[in-house]
Amino acid sequence: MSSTDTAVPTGGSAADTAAIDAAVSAAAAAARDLTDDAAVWGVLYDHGLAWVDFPRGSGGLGVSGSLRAYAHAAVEAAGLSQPDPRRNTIGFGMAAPTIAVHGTEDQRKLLRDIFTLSRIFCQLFSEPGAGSDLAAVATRAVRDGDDWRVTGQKVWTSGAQNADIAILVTRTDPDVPKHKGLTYFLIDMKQPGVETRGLRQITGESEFNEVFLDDAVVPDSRRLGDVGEGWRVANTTLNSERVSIGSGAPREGGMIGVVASAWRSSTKYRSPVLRDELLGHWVDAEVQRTSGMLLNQKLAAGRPGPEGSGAKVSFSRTAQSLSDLDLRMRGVDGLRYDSWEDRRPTDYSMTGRNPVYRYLRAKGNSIEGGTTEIILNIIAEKVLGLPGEHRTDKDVPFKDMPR
Amino acid sequence: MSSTDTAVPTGGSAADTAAIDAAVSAAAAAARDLTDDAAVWGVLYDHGLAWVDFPRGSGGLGVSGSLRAYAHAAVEAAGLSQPDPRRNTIGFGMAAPTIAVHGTEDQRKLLRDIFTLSRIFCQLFSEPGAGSDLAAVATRAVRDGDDWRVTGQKVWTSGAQNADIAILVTRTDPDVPKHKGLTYFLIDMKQPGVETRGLRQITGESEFNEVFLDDAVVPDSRRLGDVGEGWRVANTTLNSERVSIGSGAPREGGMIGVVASAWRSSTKYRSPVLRDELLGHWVDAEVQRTSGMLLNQKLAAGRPGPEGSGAKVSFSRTAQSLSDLDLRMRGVDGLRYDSWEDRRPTDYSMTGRNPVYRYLRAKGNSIEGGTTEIILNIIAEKVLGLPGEHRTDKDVPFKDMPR
Amino acid sequence: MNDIDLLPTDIDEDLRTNVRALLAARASAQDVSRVYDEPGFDAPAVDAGLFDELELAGLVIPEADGGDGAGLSAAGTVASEIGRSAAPSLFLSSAVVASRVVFRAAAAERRTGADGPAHKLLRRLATDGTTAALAMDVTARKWSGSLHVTANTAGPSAADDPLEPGAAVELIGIVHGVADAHRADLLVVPARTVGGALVIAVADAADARVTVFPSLDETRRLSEVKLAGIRGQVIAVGDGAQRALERALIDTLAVLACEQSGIVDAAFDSGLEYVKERRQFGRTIGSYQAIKHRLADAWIAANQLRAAAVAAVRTVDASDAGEVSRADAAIAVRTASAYAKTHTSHIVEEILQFHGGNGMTWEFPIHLLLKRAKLDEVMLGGAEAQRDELGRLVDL
Amino acid sequence: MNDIDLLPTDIDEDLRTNVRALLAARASAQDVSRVYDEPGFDAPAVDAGLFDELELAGLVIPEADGGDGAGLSAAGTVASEIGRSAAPSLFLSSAVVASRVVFRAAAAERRTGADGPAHKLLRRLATDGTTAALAMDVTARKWSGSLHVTANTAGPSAADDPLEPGAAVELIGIVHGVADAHRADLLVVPARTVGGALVIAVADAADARVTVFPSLDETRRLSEVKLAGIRGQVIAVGDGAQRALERALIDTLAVLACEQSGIVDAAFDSGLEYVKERRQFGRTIGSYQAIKHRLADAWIAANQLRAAAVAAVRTVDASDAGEVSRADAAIAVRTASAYAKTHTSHIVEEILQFHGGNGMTWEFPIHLLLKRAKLDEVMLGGAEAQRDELGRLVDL
Repeated sequence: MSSTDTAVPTGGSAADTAAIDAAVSAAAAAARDLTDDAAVWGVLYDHGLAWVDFPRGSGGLGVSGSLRAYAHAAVEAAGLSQPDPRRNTIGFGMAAPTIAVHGTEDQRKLLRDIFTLSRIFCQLFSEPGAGSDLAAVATRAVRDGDDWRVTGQKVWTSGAQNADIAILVTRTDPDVPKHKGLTYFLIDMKQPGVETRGLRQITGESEFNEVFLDDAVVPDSRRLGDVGEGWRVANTTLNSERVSIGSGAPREGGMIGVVASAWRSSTKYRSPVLRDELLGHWVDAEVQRTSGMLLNQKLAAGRPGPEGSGAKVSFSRTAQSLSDLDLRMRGVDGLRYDSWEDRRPTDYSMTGRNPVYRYLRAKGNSIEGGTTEIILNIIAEKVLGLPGEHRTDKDVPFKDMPR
Repeated sequence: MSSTDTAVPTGGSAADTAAIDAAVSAAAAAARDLTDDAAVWGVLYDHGLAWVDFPRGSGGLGVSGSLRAYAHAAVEAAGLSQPDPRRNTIGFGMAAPTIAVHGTEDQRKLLRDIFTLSRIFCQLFSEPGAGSDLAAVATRAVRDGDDWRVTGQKVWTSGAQNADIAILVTRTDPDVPKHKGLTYFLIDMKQPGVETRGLRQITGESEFNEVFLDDAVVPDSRRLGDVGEGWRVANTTLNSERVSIGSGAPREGGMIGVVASAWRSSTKYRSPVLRDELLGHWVDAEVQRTSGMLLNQKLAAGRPGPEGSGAKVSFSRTAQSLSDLDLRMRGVDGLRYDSWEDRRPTDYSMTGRNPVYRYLRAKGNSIEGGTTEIILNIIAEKVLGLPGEHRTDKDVPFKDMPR
Repeated sequence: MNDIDLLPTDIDEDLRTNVRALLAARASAQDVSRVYDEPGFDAPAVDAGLFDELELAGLVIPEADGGDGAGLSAAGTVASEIGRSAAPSLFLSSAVVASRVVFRAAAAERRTGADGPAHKLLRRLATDGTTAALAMDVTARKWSGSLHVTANTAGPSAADDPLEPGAAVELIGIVHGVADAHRADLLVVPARTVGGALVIAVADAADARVTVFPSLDETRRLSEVKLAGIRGQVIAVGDGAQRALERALIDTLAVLACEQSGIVDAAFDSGLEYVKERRQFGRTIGSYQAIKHRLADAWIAANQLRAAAVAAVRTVDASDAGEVSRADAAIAVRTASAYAKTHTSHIVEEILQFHGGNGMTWEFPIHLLLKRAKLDEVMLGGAEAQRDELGRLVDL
Repeated sequence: MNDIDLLPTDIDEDLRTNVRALLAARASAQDVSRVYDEPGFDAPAVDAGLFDELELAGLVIPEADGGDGAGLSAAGTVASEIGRSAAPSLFLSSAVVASRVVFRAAAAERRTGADGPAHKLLRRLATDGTTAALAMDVTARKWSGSLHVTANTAGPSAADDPLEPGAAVELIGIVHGVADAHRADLLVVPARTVGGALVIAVADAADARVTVFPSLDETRRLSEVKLAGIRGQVIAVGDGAQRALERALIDTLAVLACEQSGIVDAAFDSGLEYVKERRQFGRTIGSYQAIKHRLADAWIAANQLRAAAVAAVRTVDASDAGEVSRADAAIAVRTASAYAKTHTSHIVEEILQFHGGNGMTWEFPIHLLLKRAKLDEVMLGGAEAQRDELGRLVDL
């Protein structure tokens, strides 16, 4: 997506940073009298400072993605408000990069709404029968004049109850092999055919949703990419990696910090063996942090490596091991819970609540966002060049596949 | 192989034990004046007391294999000498059961030689290109009148330098798929076409051999089973399980005993963490022993289960973990070796010599006699009923397979 | 040790069949889930079946005291079935833990020839439907003697020590994390006198303030138990009390290992079934070799745990019958327990992972097994604690 | 900590290229195997190349003392290449371990403004081809002060304490398991005086009785070193000696982690190549998912170890430059070392297993890496020892 024409593997040319500096000056001038944050964000978008690597006119300046951190700092230095991406995670992280690549001119107007937080997005990808194997989605979309009618069930949708629009993968042709019959849409969540139900988790609460689509309507103008091109579009979504800003987590960030603090504050259940176990996890967490630092430095130097693909595997293992130790090392206090009541949390933290919650919630870390098994497969095949798994599902019409 | 016609799953009928008792009495009478052990063993064989479950005339009485222990004890009680199977391990454990099932009348005469230790056997199965995948053997046997001419290379042959006869798997037809072109022979090791070389291991010594066959001769009368039936015959060999006698190993038998004794005798490098590690292995070893006890009891009760198939996996893991700890826990003394000289040991023990030897030798435990990976596959497929691995090598002519 | 018979007896098999049928009918995943959703609900049909219909209250209590005299082996069979369904039952807390404490206390009485209060209590537990819970921190590795309950001689007596079995005492203190106290009739209370002597007393649970708090496994609810000077009766004193409790905790760990084995078997069976049906990328996930190997590993551990758990209960019974030493029994139990505490949660976690996102949902029963597995892991000390105790027994 | 630059510099890359080319030519598996077969053979071409041709003796020695002043980071680069081929070299023992002890001792001198014996020795090590070995048990976690060498003031002096740097002493004692003593020119000897003070002295190795014994890794041979009252010169005393040795051992662990990272990378590369070629059951064994997942895990660990090892040497250099604290450096080193000692042998063992029977043969080079990996694991204390030291640093 970068429009820089230099082959030098660096973070961006001097011309690029100059372009950013100029845009920031112009935006600061334009926003001088604005008091409403959203209005300021609109100005930033209009000056190409939303995602600087996006094309001009789509919230960007067409410079290298590695300059996002530079731009973010420049806008901040100019005293301008910036939106918190965590308030529209799917919008920023998944919808925007996909729309920027595959969207029509009309669809690209949504980018401004995403950036200014005026339209919140959620994701309708996974289904009960399509977990790791996303291409197995069975939710049907059928053409109906200028519209499509969508029927099916989606799962693991966070924020569905508060979302305005969803990115949606559907099956439009069951007579061709499964990767070929998919189509990608941007569907309005606030309509009668869309029902959202909490999906209760082993923690007792409903952090995610099931979404039932029953003859829900999406206009053909909200189709992203061609009919039958849904798999390719979805891969743009899944491959969108948010550019990390800053130099990574601090030492003892995350679960290790919680457990180390607990250990320091109580001597009740200490033993040399548990201490050694804790220190083993401390080492793992610190080595992961160091690896992330190296990766960031490589990225900043324009030399990204494949090493990042292992980070999630290590993260989930360490989070699971630590939360397990945390529960075990506290005696009865490690067993206390707050409530098993089915609730819809407005926000949550993997390191929050209590040891039981953290232990149970961490079990999902090796599943959500790509199971450990899938990631190890990807590393083995894409990075190490080992043969792919034997597959029989690539050439059979979807409707004829055993499910 | 049992000729008992009862369906009751017990250790054998009263008629069977009576048959054994009668045979022992007769053998004791016949052996009364014999002073030579081998002559006594011949008498035992002739009275069906070699392997009581073999057919009459082949060293057995056609009773249940679970009565081997009973027969062994009865012969011992009668004061008669019995051969040590460890002096002809391949003969007793692999050749004899295979010859008993597949041998011609003439070939079955070898059973007496095996039992009386007058012919020592070795095994020529594995090849450099056929490890876990035995059916991939490439050693060619070509018909030459009443003989066959054998050319190829075999590996991992223990005792080849002292053996008289080898059980041998060869390829006689490369134009058919690999499992179908194999033929099984009993080949004379003492001939010019057979050259035995020590195969040096990471311990420095040559515990095993490579055997080079260069136009070696084997008469067609020493073919075991039909031409092309070698895979089926070899499976009889591989499935031969020696009936275990007695109630299993004592507590702290094997590697755990060596390491626990070392721990008790020196306080130099103890720490709570290493102690916990050692105790973890102690628990594993004891649980394996208990499982073996249960398996023996089931076997004795005529109710064998599949649980034994996991024993070797656990054994090798524990042996490897313990020998590793043993090396680490002794400081410099754990690093001392005796000699890296290439030697041909006359006998050896996995628990012998020193920690370095045991550490290195134990690495082979998860490879020899079926790798851990192969055993886990077998458990998953044969015991748990999970699908087999995708294979492309079953229907292609051997000569056309990539190797 | 070599002579312990590990094969199931016909009586074991019958018992297993009966308990399994009962729990299949009354402790389905839906039944068990209700316990989490309704803090006041304890699935009473389960214990009505186990105690009233199958009459298992006296399973481990000698016939002379009105029980079945079936020994710990039979209790292990029941516990493994309870583990399979993570059933909410007082069986472990009352018919094993509390009953074995009283049994061991009664055995001390027997040695002195007395048919004292422990024997009488044992008969009540075996015959009249009375249930009991041990007022001890469920995660405590041992009764250290530094517990939180003080026993005073009741009434205005001057001398606190020595107390005799049968003596009336006043019990004062708080114990955190007592299992199943909220629905037991009696509390068996380890305590020390002001003078420092150790006693085991029994008290009416109704006299105590028992406050349930939400915890990891609601099928075995935990409480704070507050004893505000309530009346109790001493059933064991001094070294006898100490030894009775020590041995009863060994007994408990043995039965707990059987429960853990049942949890593993149920998780494994459901996991195996799931991977044979669930398809991804056109294949059942059970056809993927990485999954196959991990299931094979789980199968190996499940088999070994089953053998070790049976060996533990059988060896305790053999020790009670004078056939092997107490040390042999303790070694078998600590071994099985350390193994169970190392592998049970791990295997359930593996099976949960194979369920993918489904494993994280309330709907799939695997989470009920996970919670029970983790509670069992920390009960009476974790794997490390068991190995430490084992080390003392085998001179390592 | 966040500001340590972990990217390779051009100088690093050049150094790596040169060392790799040299070792490819002179430390093939056959070359290295000869060391096992010929107890008197130490593959001298390797060190001729590293010391005489590439002039690496003074790599970590300051320019002011005649060295390159390249810092520990450069030594890590060399060590990782040496690890890749399990090359028999004095580099670690002399150019890192001994040199860093003397460097740290010299730094203590510098603080007092003296250009004393440590500085002079440092210059010899950097410039005149002299090599040295540290007379310490290679498996010792730290210099506890309870070592086996006693230093007496030489000659008929009455007072043993205090000794000054430069003083002549008599060294008496035996040290078991000294690395590379048999081919070093000098011995750097930590010792205590009869009065109990700690000193570091240097002595001619030729004066000592050095007896090589066969051991796990013949590419870094171990000896008993017997000092029968030989003459030595003190280079550091008291707290300065203690601190110099402590810091030098931290330095060594950092470089050792780089060596371990090199071992892992070489094992991984050869394993990956093997599984792509070796076929069983009609497929390459690298197509089996269980193998794929285990290789992916090894790859993750190899990457992390590489990052941690570089962070360790770079953080020590940053600490020497006053940019971060000594505690930060020690934390980075203990972390990398604990990680290296946990994973290196394990990964090599995995790769050996993937080689099947071939991995057990003398012919395949994987055994050379296994032996070096295991030696490195126990050098200066195992993983547990590193974690214990780390715990003190991070208040756990």
